[in-house]
Amino acid sequence: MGSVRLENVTKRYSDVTAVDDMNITIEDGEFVSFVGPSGCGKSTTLEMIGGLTTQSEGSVYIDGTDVTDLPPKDRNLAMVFQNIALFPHMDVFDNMSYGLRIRGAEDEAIERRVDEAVETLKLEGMLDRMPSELSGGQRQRVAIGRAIVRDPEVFLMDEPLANLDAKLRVHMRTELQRIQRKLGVTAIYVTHDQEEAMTMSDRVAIINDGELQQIAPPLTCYEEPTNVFVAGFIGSPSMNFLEGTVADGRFESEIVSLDAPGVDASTDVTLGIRPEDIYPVDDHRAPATVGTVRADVDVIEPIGEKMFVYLRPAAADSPVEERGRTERDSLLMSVSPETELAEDEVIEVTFDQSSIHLFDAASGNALVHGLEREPTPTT
Amino acid sequence: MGSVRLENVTKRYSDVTAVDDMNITIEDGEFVSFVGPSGCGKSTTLEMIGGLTTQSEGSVYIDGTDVTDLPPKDRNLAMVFQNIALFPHMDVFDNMSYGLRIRGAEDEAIERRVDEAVETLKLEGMLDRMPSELSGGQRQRVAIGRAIVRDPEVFLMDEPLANLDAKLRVHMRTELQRIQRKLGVTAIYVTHDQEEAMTMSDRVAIINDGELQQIAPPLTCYEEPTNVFVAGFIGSPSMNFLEGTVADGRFESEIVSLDAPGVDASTDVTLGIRPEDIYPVDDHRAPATVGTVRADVDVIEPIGEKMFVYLRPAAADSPVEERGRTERDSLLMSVSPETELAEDEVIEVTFDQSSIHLFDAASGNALVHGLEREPTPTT
Amino acid sequence: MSDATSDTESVIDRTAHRAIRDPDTVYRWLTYAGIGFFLTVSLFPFYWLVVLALTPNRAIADMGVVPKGFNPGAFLEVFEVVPFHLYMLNSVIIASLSTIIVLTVGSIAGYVFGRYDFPGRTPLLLGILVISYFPPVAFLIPLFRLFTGQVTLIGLESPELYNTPWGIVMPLSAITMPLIIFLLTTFYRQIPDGLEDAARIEGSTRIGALRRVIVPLSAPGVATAGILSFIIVYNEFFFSYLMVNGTVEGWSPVLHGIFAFQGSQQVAYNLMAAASIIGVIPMALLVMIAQERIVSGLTQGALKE
Amino acid sequence: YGGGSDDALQLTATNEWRNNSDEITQALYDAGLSEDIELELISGGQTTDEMQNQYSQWLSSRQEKPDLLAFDSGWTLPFIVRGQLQNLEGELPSDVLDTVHEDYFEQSVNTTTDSDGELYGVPLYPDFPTIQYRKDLVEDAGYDWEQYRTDPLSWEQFSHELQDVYEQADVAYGYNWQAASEIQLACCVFNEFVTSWGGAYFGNPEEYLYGPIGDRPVTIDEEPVLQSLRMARTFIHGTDAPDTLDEFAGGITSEEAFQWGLSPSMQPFTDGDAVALRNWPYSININGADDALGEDMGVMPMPYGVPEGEGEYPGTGGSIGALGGWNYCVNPNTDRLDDALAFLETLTSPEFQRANFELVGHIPPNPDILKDATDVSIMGRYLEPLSFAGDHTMARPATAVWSQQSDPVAQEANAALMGDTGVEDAMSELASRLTDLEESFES
Amino acid sequence: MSTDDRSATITGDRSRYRLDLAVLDRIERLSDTQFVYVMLLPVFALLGTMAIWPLLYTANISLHADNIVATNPVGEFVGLGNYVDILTGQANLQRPFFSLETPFTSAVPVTLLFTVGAVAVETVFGLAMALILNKEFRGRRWARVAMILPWAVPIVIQGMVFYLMFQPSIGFAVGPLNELGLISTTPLATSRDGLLIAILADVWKQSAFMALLILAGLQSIDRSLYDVADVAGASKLQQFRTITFPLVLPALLVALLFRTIGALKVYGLIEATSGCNTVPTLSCLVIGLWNGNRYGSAAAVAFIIAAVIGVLLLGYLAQLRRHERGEM
Ligand SMILES: Nc1ncnc2c1ncn2[C@@H]1O[C@H](COP(=O)(O)OP(=O)(O)OP(=O)(O)O)[C@@H](O)[C@H]1O
Ligand SMILES: Nc1ncnc2c1ncn2[C@@H]1O[C@H](COP(=O)(O)OP(=O)(O)OP(=O)(O)O)[C@@H](O)[C@H]1O
Ligand SMILES: [Mg+2]
Ligand SMILES: [Mg+2]
Repeated sequence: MGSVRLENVTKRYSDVTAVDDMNITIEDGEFVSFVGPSGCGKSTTLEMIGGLTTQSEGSVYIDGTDVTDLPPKDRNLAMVFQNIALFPHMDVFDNMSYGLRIRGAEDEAIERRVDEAVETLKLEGMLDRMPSELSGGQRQRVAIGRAIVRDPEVFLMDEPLANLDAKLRVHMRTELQRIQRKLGVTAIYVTHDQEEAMTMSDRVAIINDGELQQIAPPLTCYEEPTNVFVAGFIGSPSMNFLEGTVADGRFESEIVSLDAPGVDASTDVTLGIRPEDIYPVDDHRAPATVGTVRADVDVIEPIGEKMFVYLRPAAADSPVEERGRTERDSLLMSVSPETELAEDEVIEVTFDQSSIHLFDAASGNALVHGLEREPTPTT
Repeated sequence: MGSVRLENVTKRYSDVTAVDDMNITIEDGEFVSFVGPSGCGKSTTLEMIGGLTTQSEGSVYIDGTDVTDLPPKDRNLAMVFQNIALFPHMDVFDNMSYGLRIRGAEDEAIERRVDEAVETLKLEGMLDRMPSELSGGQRQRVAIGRAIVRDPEVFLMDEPLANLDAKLRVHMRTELQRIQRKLGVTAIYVTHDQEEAMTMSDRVAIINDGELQQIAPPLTCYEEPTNVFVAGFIGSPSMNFLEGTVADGRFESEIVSLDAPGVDASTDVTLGIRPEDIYPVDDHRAPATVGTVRADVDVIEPIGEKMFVYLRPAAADSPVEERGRTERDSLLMSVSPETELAEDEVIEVTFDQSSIHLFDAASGNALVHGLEREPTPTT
Repeated sequence: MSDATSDTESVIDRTAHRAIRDPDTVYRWLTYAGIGFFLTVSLFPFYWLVVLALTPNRAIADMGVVPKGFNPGAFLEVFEVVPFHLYMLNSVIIASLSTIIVLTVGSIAGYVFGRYDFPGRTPLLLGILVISYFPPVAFLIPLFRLFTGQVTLIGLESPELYNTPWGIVMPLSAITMPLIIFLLTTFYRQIPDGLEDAARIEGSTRIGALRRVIVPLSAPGVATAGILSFIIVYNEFFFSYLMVNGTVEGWSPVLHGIFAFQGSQQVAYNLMAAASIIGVIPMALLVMIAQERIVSGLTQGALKE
Repeated sequence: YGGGSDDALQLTATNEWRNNSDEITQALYDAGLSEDIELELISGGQTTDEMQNQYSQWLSSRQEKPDLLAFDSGWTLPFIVRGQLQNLEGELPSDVLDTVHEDYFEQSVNTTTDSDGELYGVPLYPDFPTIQYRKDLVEDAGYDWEQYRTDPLSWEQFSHELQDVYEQADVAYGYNWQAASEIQLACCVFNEFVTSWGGAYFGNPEEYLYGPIGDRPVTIDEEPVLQSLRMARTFIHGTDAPDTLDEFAGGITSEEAFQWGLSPSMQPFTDGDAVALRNWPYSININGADDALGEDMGVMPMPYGVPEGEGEYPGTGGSIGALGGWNYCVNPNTDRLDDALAFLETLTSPEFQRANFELVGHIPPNPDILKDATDVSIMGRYLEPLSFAGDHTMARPATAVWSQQSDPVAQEANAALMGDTGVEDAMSELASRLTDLEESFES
Repeated sequence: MSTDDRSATITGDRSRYRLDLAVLDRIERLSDTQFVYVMLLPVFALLGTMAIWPLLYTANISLHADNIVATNPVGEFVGLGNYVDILTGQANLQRPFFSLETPFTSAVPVTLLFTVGAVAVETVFGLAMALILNKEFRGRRWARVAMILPWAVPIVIQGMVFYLMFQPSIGFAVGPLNELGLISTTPLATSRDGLLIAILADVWKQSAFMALLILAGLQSIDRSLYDVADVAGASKLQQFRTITFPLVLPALLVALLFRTIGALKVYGLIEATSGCNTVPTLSCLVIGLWNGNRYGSAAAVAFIIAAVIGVLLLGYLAQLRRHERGEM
């Protein structure tokens, strides 16, 4: 009943192309997250699905029908707006029940559904407050409430949890998922929080500059990003990238060289490795690794359950001190907080072989994810 | 020059006490984050420091002076508002340069500082857009820009990064810290994102229900929470709690019993253990552990670099199946994604001895953090 | 003596000092001064009306600022000489009808002009504005013929609206319309898009969103527009004068009632003044009620970006 | 909805009538109007201008109601010319027609007949000003103006005696009249000055008063006119100012007269604060009332500039009061013609005229009836001067173009009086403006 | 809102929903442009019959000669003759249309002086009043009523009040003001003073109109913007300049626009105080001609007034457009 399809959808503002030739098919009942950098076109895409903005080109299908000419009210969607957009002249109850009242629901049904939502959203006792008397997070929850009291075919949610604290967020995540499952509605969810995208979604759509980069289940995006952008965008802290070349099954860069069997490209490539896939060479927990980088420990940042280590790699041929520190040529390693390290110590680290990604440097597209385990032994 | 002190500050709205007898001293140049559940009074506290809301009781001191009667403009603060509040009739440049222009800065200086901020905020090319032509995240960045172009004594930031994606967030964090250090200003930062609070702050203030719970350096809050609330609030996913009693140096609960030497209470207590401090008994990476819980694997949630395992512990005396699943009596364990587990498998887990927290069940206050290593060997 | 001087000096000094240190005090005093000034200016002529009303007509000469004589009976005489209350009732009905029409039609137009950009928007808006350029008499001849059934449109004789409220209501609605449309256009323009979007997603039609969200949110504008059109119609001279025959039964408005005290040679100034004071009462009530709406329409800080 | 009950005869009425509608209606019935004819009195408008507009709307849109219209004698004629009124010849019984044509004040009847002398309306009452004065003050100063009740004195004598009285008395104002730039000045006050000095707006009034437009002389810049203005200026500015006459006494009229209409000029007199006042009969009723001046007020005809018969044109010179008044005309679209005619017939009855005089002070249009009305309170005291004044009136030149001409007349006369422009300049300017208007509306 | 109200709204709404379902649905499916034009239908219907058709009719009359003697006051077709006559000064008007020699007694200068004088003062007063009324103080409700009330006074009365005040034998105002040398002893008979009094009377009444419109504009400004400005260090004056003023400007411009138009058309007030002979505004000419049954000339002057207003407002509109564009 609620599949959503975008076909060649483009949205141009006078001088900006906010959404560029977007093609996405979302199955009925699926939960899809949109992620991407600020300003990449997530909200715009949502608005086009909702019928609030008319696409410049292309068509939107809901449940197989072209809805381009259908007004929002007939698309049977519920939406949580990024800017919250509570009706300032209505109290919380009226805000939440607006859609139901418009559709002429029975008083009793309205009361019941609002009560349910209030419980879910932990908004007890606020029903007769005006929006101006709420805290930021409370407003956002009311905005969510306005959407979930209804029984639409599609949920569109634009950063619905941006103002909530971790605990409430986790709670709301489960609740939203529960509601979505219970109602069996399709959900499109915009978030800047990857953890949210990862834990909640059936699939994640990564958008950049108005273009869809990848749409795939969360782990696939994490483990097999289609291109450098996705690889760098998904995962926090971000993947480390090393520029280099591949020739004769061997990857060579300024700071590391390693065997890359089975990679038949012989051009410039970018090697990607996530912080948690880098290990000190002596870490007994490390899996099969490859390559060695000698590096200077720059900054150590303990954040509770793990510890970030910023490394300044020494090029094979230049002393550590001489090299400037830029993003590209520093390495971030994530280790367990027990690891014993000191700032300015010089250590050697190595990469988890199965977690190395190689990308075509020119196009940015992925070449391989995980190097094959070859007879060549690791250092 | 920019210390901030709240003395017995209370704010009451007609029917709500938003802030309740708050006492905080923030040193000059310090970076303090306010965290706490939605609606706990963070924004209200900030507004009182800024002079936008008058406290019902108590005094606010900035730089040692009582500023209760001082209007905001004379407090020399910059503030990022949670509701963003851009001037709708000014373009981005005018919005950002507002404070400088008001204070009669030179055109040239204005240009320079705005340019700097634009670069920091990655807002290139948007200077002449109107707020209505920006995406949510872009608006938020402009709001930050409006604050950072100035050179105040105190920065007040209310969820300034709520709408930004992970990468930009990380970038902005570093930038905000850099700016704060460079200018040497005091910063008070409201966030719902613990990682942000943890990585950025010199100290974190945890607020609940208008009351200050703890103010301490991040790791202290994480490792030595003063009470159950802080313990549960800090850390994501949240700490597991088990209700039990301590008697004769032994902790007893429905699902586990373990030695707790050196704990001299003999009352009802709550045991707290973080998900990452629970290990399968056979994990070779585990540190010194204590106690064993037999549990059913309920749900496995892989999220990239780690994996959450929801466990349904079997009480020592009842079969797993019979027990309902509530928050309190389920356990969440966080393990590395390589751990081999299957849903519905029954496993045994054990707790990292040094990471067990005990709280007084009645008051919620912490009793001990980490059990002493006693001759009693672990299982 | 010199002591006193230095005293005053220091008082002035201190005041000046305080003023510089605490400009808020200055603003407050400025505000009070302003309130005083404007209240005096606004109310003095009303006081003068009271003075006139209380002075017996015969004694209205060389008037100072106090009544010459005390004749509160004028306020009753007003109703004895003519059925002034009925004229007022006519006026209120006519003004209410016009206000309803103007607000309904004008809201829709203001909404459309304020929130949509469409081909022809500017020319149309200008076209509507041009209507207000013309003195009322420019409309009078054709409208009079129309309302007296002398114009046939597509074979149908126009309805006789002369001596009915519609004879005044219709033209005045049209003439008030440009102002109201312009006013509401600016107000509707200021309402954030997001709210309308939210309402439409929730299932409102565009009209529904207009009625339930946009109109209430532009409450200050709409209330102002309402007051304006009501007062304009209530006070209008030309059509109110010429589209009815002056009888109470012929829906003549209060204007005719006031004129009843103005003979061709002798003017009952006292009764006119009394009638004016009485005639303004509905306005005062309206302003009071409507300005409440202005204030309550928006709880503070309501409009969020 | 609509204009009240359909079966009533609807007529516009003056305020005086509408304020006393029951009595007037009863008087009409008493005078023979069938009681089957129900009367509905409505307002035609408050100022005479407004009534004029209202009527032209009604009549040009062929409204059936009102059945009868009260017309200002000053602008009945244009409606007759445009054919918008019911011709009464052959409609009214001939004895009624005869009475009107023969017995009524002639000038009044002239305002409601066309160029062929056919009657289009029945005069309701004529209106002509007189001088009201403080008899007590005049006597205290040693004069007797009672003797001029039917034998007016000259402006010159009047000015000297009044100045004397004014100086001796403790009053703020001397002689009050209306010099504001309004129709009042054009139709009446200035007209009176001019005519009493033997001048005229358009040459011989007997010939040219009502046309032919464009085919008559404009004589407003002739010497008598200039003299009359100089005299009026002397009244206000005194003899030392330019364009004044030395043989007159000056400074007897306040400069305030420049913005005086009827009411403001009368107020001080009513309050006993002025020696004399030029005003219409309605004010006699007010000022002669016991709570005002009562018996202390005297009334005499307007003074003259040149003696009667010595004017430049026939009918000019001597004591002259401008003629105003109201006529009742029939809406030609009425479906109640017979009832309307019955009403008009009743208007001509002596009983009704007397009643009307008594009730609201409307002067009987039939001089005979006026003369017999001595028993009427207040007004009854002043019948002699009123009758005399009624016989010495000058109508305004109420042609179709008059409404265009009255503004320039008022403006230029006012300017000349105030001294903005010299008397001669003002009048030659006026003459050229009037000529232009005459020419552009030549019939 | 009580629960009762709430349920009433719902049921009411539901029945209406069904009734108008078809129409609303049709409307909802229109494209934006179509929708807009459908929505404008009622306005066009009303303005079409009540304003545009009459104007065309009158425009036609303006092309015909005056005819003051016939039953039909509209004479033969003369094309633009009436306009030419009026603009070249050949028409016989009550006062010259445009003459710089006698600025106080010729229509265009008098009207412009009145407009500029009155509107300028009204704008300043209106803004000040609105700012004051937007503040919180005890008795604000009553102050508002009091300040807005003058606008509710019928013009006849407004005229009467000022007429009587400046009538030396009646009111008190002339003596003192004359001694100060501000006005002559007979101000209502003097064109310059009459104009001044008319401006004064207009300011008294119409400042409230300005205030009301501006006040409504002030009320809809988002309060949190002031918080931002407060923190940014803006003084009250700066806040006014950078936030309040630009944000009420649209409302203020609308008020200014309509006051300007209103002032350019002033008639009743003049008639009720000094009279059209003393202060001959443009509308006085129209009414004078109309009263004289000179329909053709009256209509022509009316259209010339409209043209004058149009020309004067071009500048204003350019300003408005600039502002709007800035806002988009
Ligand atoms: N004007 C008001 N009237 C009544 N209650 C208010 C008002 N403003 C805030 N509150 C209440 O005060 C409490 C604290 O609000 P505050 O905005 O400080 O919360 P917060 O900590 O910033 O929350 P969040 O993270 O959701 O923004 C909330 O419960 C809120 O509902
Ligand atoms: N009305 C408009 N006029 C011009 N450009 C616009 C307009 N609305 C949006 N844009 C631009 O279109 C792009 C996409 O905007 P959109 O709101 O979809 O971003 P987003 O992905 O939701 O970003 P965020 O995460 O910051 O909310 C942005 O660069 C924005 O600046
Ligand atoms: Mg967005
Ligand atoms: Mg907050």
